[in-house]
Amino acid sequence: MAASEITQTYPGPGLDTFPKLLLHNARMFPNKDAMREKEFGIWQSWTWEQVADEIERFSLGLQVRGIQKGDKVLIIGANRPRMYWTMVAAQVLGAIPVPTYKDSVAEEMQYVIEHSEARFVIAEDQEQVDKVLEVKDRCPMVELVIYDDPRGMKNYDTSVAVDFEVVQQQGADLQAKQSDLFKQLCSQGKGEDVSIILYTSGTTGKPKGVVLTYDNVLITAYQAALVDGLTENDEILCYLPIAWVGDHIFVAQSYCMGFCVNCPESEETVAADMREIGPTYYFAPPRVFEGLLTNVQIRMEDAAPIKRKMYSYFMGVAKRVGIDLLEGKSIGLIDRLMYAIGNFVIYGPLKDALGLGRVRLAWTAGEAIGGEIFDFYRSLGINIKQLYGQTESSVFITAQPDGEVYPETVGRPSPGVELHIADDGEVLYRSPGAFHSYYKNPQSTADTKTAEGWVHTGDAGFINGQGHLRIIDRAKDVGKFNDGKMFAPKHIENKLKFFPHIQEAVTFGDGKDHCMAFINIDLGAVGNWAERNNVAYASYQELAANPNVYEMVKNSVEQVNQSLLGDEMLSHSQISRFLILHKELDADDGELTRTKKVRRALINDRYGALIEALYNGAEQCFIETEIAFEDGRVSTISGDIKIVDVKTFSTAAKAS
Amino acid sequence: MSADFLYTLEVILNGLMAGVMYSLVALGFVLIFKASGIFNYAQGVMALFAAMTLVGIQTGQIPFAHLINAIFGTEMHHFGWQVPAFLAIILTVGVMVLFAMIVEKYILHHLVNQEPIILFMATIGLAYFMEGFGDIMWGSEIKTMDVGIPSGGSLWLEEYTLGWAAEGERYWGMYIDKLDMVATLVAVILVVSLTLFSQYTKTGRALRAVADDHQAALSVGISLRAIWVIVWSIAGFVALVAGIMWGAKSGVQFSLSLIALKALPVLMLGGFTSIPGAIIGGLIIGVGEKLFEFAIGPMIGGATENWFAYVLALMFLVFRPQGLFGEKIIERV
Amino acid sequence: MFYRESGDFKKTYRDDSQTFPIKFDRRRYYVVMAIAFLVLPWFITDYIANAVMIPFLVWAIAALGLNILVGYCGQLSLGTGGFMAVGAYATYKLMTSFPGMDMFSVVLLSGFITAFVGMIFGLPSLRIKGFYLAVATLAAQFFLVWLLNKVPWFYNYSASGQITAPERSMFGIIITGPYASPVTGYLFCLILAIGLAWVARNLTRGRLGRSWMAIRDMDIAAEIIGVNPLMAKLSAFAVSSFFVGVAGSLFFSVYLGAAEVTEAFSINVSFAVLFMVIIGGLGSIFGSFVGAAFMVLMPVLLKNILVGGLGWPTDLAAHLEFIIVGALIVIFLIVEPHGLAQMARVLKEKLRLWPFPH
Amino acid sequence: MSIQNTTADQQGQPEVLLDLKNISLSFGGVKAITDISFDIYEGEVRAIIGPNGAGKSSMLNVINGFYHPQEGEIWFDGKQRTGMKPYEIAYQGIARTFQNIALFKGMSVLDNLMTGRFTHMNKNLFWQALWKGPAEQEEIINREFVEHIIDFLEIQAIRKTPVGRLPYGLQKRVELGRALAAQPKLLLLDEPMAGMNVEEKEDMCRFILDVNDTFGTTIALIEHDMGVVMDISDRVVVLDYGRKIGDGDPTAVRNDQTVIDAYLGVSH
Repeated sequence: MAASEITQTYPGPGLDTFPKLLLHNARMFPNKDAMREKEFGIWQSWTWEQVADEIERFSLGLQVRGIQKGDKVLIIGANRPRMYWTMVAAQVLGAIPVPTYKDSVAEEMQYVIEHSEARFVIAEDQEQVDKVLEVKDRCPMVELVIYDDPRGMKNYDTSVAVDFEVVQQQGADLQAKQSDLFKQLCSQGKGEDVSIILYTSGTTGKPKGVVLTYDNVLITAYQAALVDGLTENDEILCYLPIAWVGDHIFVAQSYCMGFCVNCPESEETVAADMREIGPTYYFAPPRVFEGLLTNVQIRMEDAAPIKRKMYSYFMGVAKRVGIDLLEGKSIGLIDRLMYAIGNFVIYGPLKDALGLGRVRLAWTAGEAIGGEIFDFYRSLGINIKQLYGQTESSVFITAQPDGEVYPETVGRPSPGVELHIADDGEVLYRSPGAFHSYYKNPQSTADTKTAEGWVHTGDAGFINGQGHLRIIDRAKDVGKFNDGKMFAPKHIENKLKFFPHIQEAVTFGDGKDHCMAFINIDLGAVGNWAERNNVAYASYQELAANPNVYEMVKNSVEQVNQSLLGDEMLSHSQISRFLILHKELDADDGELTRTKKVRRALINDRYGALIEALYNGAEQCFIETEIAFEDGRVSTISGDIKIVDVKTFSTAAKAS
Repeated sequence: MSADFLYTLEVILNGLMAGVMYSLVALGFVLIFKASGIFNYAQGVMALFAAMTLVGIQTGQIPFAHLINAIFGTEMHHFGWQVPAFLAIILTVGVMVLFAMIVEKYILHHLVNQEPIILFMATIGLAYFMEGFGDIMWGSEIKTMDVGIPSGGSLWLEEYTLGWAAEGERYWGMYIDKLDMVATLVAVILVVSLTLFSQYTKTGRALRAVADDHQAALSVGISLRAIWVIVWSIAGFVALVAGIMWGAKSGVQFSLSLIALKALPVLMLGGFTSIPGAIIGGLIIGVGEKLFEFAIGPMIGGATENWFAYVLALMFLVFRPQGLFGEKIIERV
Repeated sequence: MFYRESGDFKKTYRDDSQTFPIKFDRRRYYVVMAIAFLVLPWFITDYIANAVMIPFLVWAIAALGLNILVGYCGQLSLGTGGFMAVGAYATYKLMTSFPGMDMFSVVLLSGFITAFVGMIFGLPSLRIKGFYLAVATLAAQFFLVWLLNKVPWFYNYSASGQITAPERSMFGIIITGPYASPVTGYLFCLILAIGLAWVARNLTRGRLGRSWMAIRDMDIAAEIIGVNPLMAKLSAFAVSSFFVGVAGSLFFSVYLGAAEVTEAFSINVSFAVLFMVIIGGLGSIFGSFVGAAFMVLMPVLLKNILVGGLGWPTDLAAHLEFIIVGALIVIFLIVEPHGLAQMARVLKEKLRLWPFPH
Repeated sequence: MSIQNTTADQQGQPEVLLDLKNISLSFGGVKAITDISFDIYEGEVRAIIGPNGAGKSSMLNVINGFYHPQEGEIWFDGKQRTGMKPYEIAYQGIARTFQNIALFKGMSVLDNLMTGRFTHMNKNLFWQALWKGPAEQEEIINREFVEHIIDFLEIQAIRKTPVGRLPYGLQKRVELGRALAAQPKLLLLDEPMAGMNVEEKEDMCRFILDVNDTFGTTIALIEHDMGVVMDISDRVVVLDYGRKIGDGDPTAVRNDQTVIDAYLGVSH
């Protein structure tokens, strides 16, 4: 498919780097809030002018500390203003920021430091500094750690770790001497310079450092912002990891358009902070929307009967007319009236309570979202749309335009993006956002990016009749049953995960006769159910083994089977047997990635016995697994796991 | 002996008698406060209600006659019989026990573990309720109490003391009301029997246990609910006695309920939890206010009895915050 | 259901600690103010103004005052009637001694005089606590009423022992006396009530209010944190008495017009105000208003129903009123011991969470 | 903003912040404390230990002026002190927590901490009634200070919760916060870890050490958990039956035979 035309590349002539945009915004919107953070009980705010000043002093401070053009600066911490400022401060000096996940363990961090050859580390607090110092002996290139929060840092060697403010003070001293220096430095970079290196968590193998240029990031971000009509008056809450490309793109859009980025007080308070800020522009992976919906359903189950009836009645109204209303289609007067009443008594308060009350535009991406979940939010009047992207593409490959939103597709190509479907179904693209290279990994770069600039996505998909891209699964995950029919595990898993009591599911079928499944129950939802039904349980394991829970899950699986019947290509993927795992799949045990994607290979390996039992018809199977605690201790849990057969449906039965 | 001295003596004696009457009311407060920590403002109204009920039963009044007449347009007032005083008293005691049970069941039971001020307010509400209820049940007109207690001055005493004065002084003998003497006697009997009851009966010991420590009492299986009913019944009985005495003295009418206000300074002096305190506090207040009115009252316009007791108690408390019989409180942190 | 809080975030401590931090509450407050000042004066009849609105406002001020003492500082007082009497008589003496003084100054001065008297009667609170103190404040009630009744100077030696408010005005508008318009009286009381509620809010949200509440909740800890119990308690007595004195002043001059101390300021007044505070909610400014409204409206309603509606004899209706008031108080305490304000708080929380139950 | 107090000179002779000389205290003939002397250096963590009824709490009550000893001298910050009321002592810079939590139950966490700022606020009734202007200004400045304490103790999420609703461990933390809000020179902690589980104890230990470390606050504490005492205190004084039977650094005290007999022996 050919790319649509790009009319304006940058927000203004020559505004092709973050530092230039920073100065531009400080001039354009000196008194508009650029950044807020909930701290000390209120939303501490910085205008664009203040942000520019903060960055100026810090970047000059870094200069004093001897940072060179091309140096890497590792950034590790939560979504805090100083973490974001550090990125731009480094860029001003021609250094390259390398944000990384704050919950990564010391070894993971060591790998990134070594691989990126970071000379400087900006760490949020004592915990992160300690991690860095732990691996410092093995990473001699690290010269200095700068920390944001001085708490507990009193007795640290100041030649190794210094306070952010100390560096800023040094910068201020330099600023006093050379007042023009910062402006000069800001104007030095060019669009094609390297802007950032983002390490992808990677479902397999070691993380890869994706090198993105200013042009990659800024052109993509700006084009998407134009398409969606973002302005300087939008608000966004940045609560996803700073090392994740999505977060970076939204910050880039903030630089392009001048809107405000809000940082939550802590991970625990995101929901409350979200409600206070009421963002107008929002991103969340399907998992978050799913969790939110589950939460809504659980809480509504505890409501008084009248309220519950009201809720289900008006949700019915919304389901019927909400989406049409959102898309501006004409509907009957009575329905319109009922929806308005519903909006006052249910949808409005509900959206407000979730912090979605002001959302004009919400994106979801990363995985397929359940149609029911998607429709739920859209029927409430929240304009949630899907996009398709990856780190290598600076996010936007395709996106759904207003009025063309379907749960199963990911939309049309974004401005400047060309799409190509390979013979084996893999999706390839060529775009301004397509990454520069994998850092120090020409082999992978060459494998992924062709000489002509086409990038392999690794996803299998096709372009449907409306010109929308539809992703089926990971290209390498899509397998075949023994009879040669297609097996798309993720598709089935997503259907399973729509049920509030199912947290995670892993399905098997490639090279087999039938489809089988592992289930993780949702401890919140099922625990709530147990409480209401006086079912006592001491652990996840015990609850998971409860026969009633099995019965509940079985029902859900059968419903999924029934729905699979509807899809010609997938009707043979019905699940014939399943088991409920004795533990939750956990990133700490390596079973999920940090972004909570299932690591299939590892699971195949670790739970081989269980998979075998699924296929050999056993009633139950013994398993023993190691689990790691946050503090590094390791223990094992073991037990017999019951395996249950499920009814499958045949097309013939459907016909009758 | 000079007449002034004799007058003073008479005032003191009268004060002591009045003090006994105060003590009678204060006793009801103390009983309930000790057992349940409730400051029962309704104690005065309880006395009024008991007295009204007694008179009503005795004279064969039809309860709620006024209300029934208003609704059904009838004209009825009396059954037309008289009940002997003794029987009427027993019936009234029955009514007060029933009252105690109702209060426990419908009020106290629902207010367990509330703050003292809430319980206090509830008893004020109760007082309002009973005041209206008593009026509707028995009518609000002033009634005379006649249960056969002698009244009027004791002629014998007057004659006996006539000769005490020194020659030439104008003195007609000491005036003491027989009713007051009876009241004193009854009060003494009441206190002695209450003491015996609490010392030597099982129920009495349970009462004391509850007063000392609710939790501990509960844990050895004493039923708080039963205890409360008993305590309120006893307080009802004490209210009846006080009602009879005050009623016989000044008629059964609304102002009877205000004797509660008279008993409060007594409580401040004697302490909310001490039975001897209630007695001695009553005597001090009785004597004090009569003496003050006798000696200073005429100079400042009289009617000092309304407030003197309070000011006396207040002064006293400022110097001894724990009251007469309270122990010195050592505050622990 | 009505709350939409997204986007209503606070960037300064000033915004965060404002009286109505939620936009919806703020707007509702403005609407109530607008109705009270701009709409009601045009629509209420003299009867409503005299029988409902003025007593409501006057009692609300008294309840505010008592709430400061009982609800915020934890010092139980039964002397409200006596302090109101002081306010009333101070007003009378000021009005008759200084005919040129405007009503506003008269009322405020009366408040200050009462505050002084209140402080004297607050002195025992240092040594006496709890119900002992409550009973001790009765001393104020009885002594003050007796004093004002016995010393003829207080009522200018009038033969009846009554005090009668002469005609006084402000900015040329007659506020007291037989020719005063009830609506003017209403507005005068309204301004004072709103102003004093604002002052009460200011005092209770700051350092002083916290020292009161600290004394209330845990006096030993309060002292160890630096609160001087004498200052805290006396200031509470003073401020409380100021409010009560203003109420007494308005009660006499604007509402009754004439008063006799043993009638108008008896112990029942003390109890009535205490009821307002308890039913409205201890430690709540809003509660003081609701409690006053409840205690003013209920008898009016009962009388209208029983005497006006059912045609019962007035004495029977009066008895029934006692029963109903008594029963309602007990029921209230059982259902919600923390008063109507707490009910409103719970309702508000529910509405904010709507449609969720928790 | 600086919450820092002056700290002891690390190298030189430690400065004595509080000096108790021959203190005796009795209640109506019952001797609670007999002739006890000890001192507290500026910037140290000083533990007072001893079996139940040894007079530890009485000692703390003497220090913050709740009890007045019949005999002996108290020197604080270089000045002898006589017959002060507890609230006057608060103004001198002594704050404390209680064995049984003594929070203001009807107030929120924030208000409890703000009450801790009482001695640092001084706007009079008039300005407060007016609110706008000086009173509000003062309120905001102190709120800012308190918010730093909230941040320090990691109790942001419960800022506006009434303290009565909080679990025990958090209440203890809030109480510590209230004492810290007073910016004391000397902080007295009466069994700060009583009734806590292991995790809560660890948290509390960390906070105590952080307070001492970050703000340089001198701390005197009573604690039963010997492990905790040995871990966090610089010097220990041991009381038994109202008398001092040991004084010195933790290891010395631990190995002192009198102490072992009197205390460690008794409590296994």
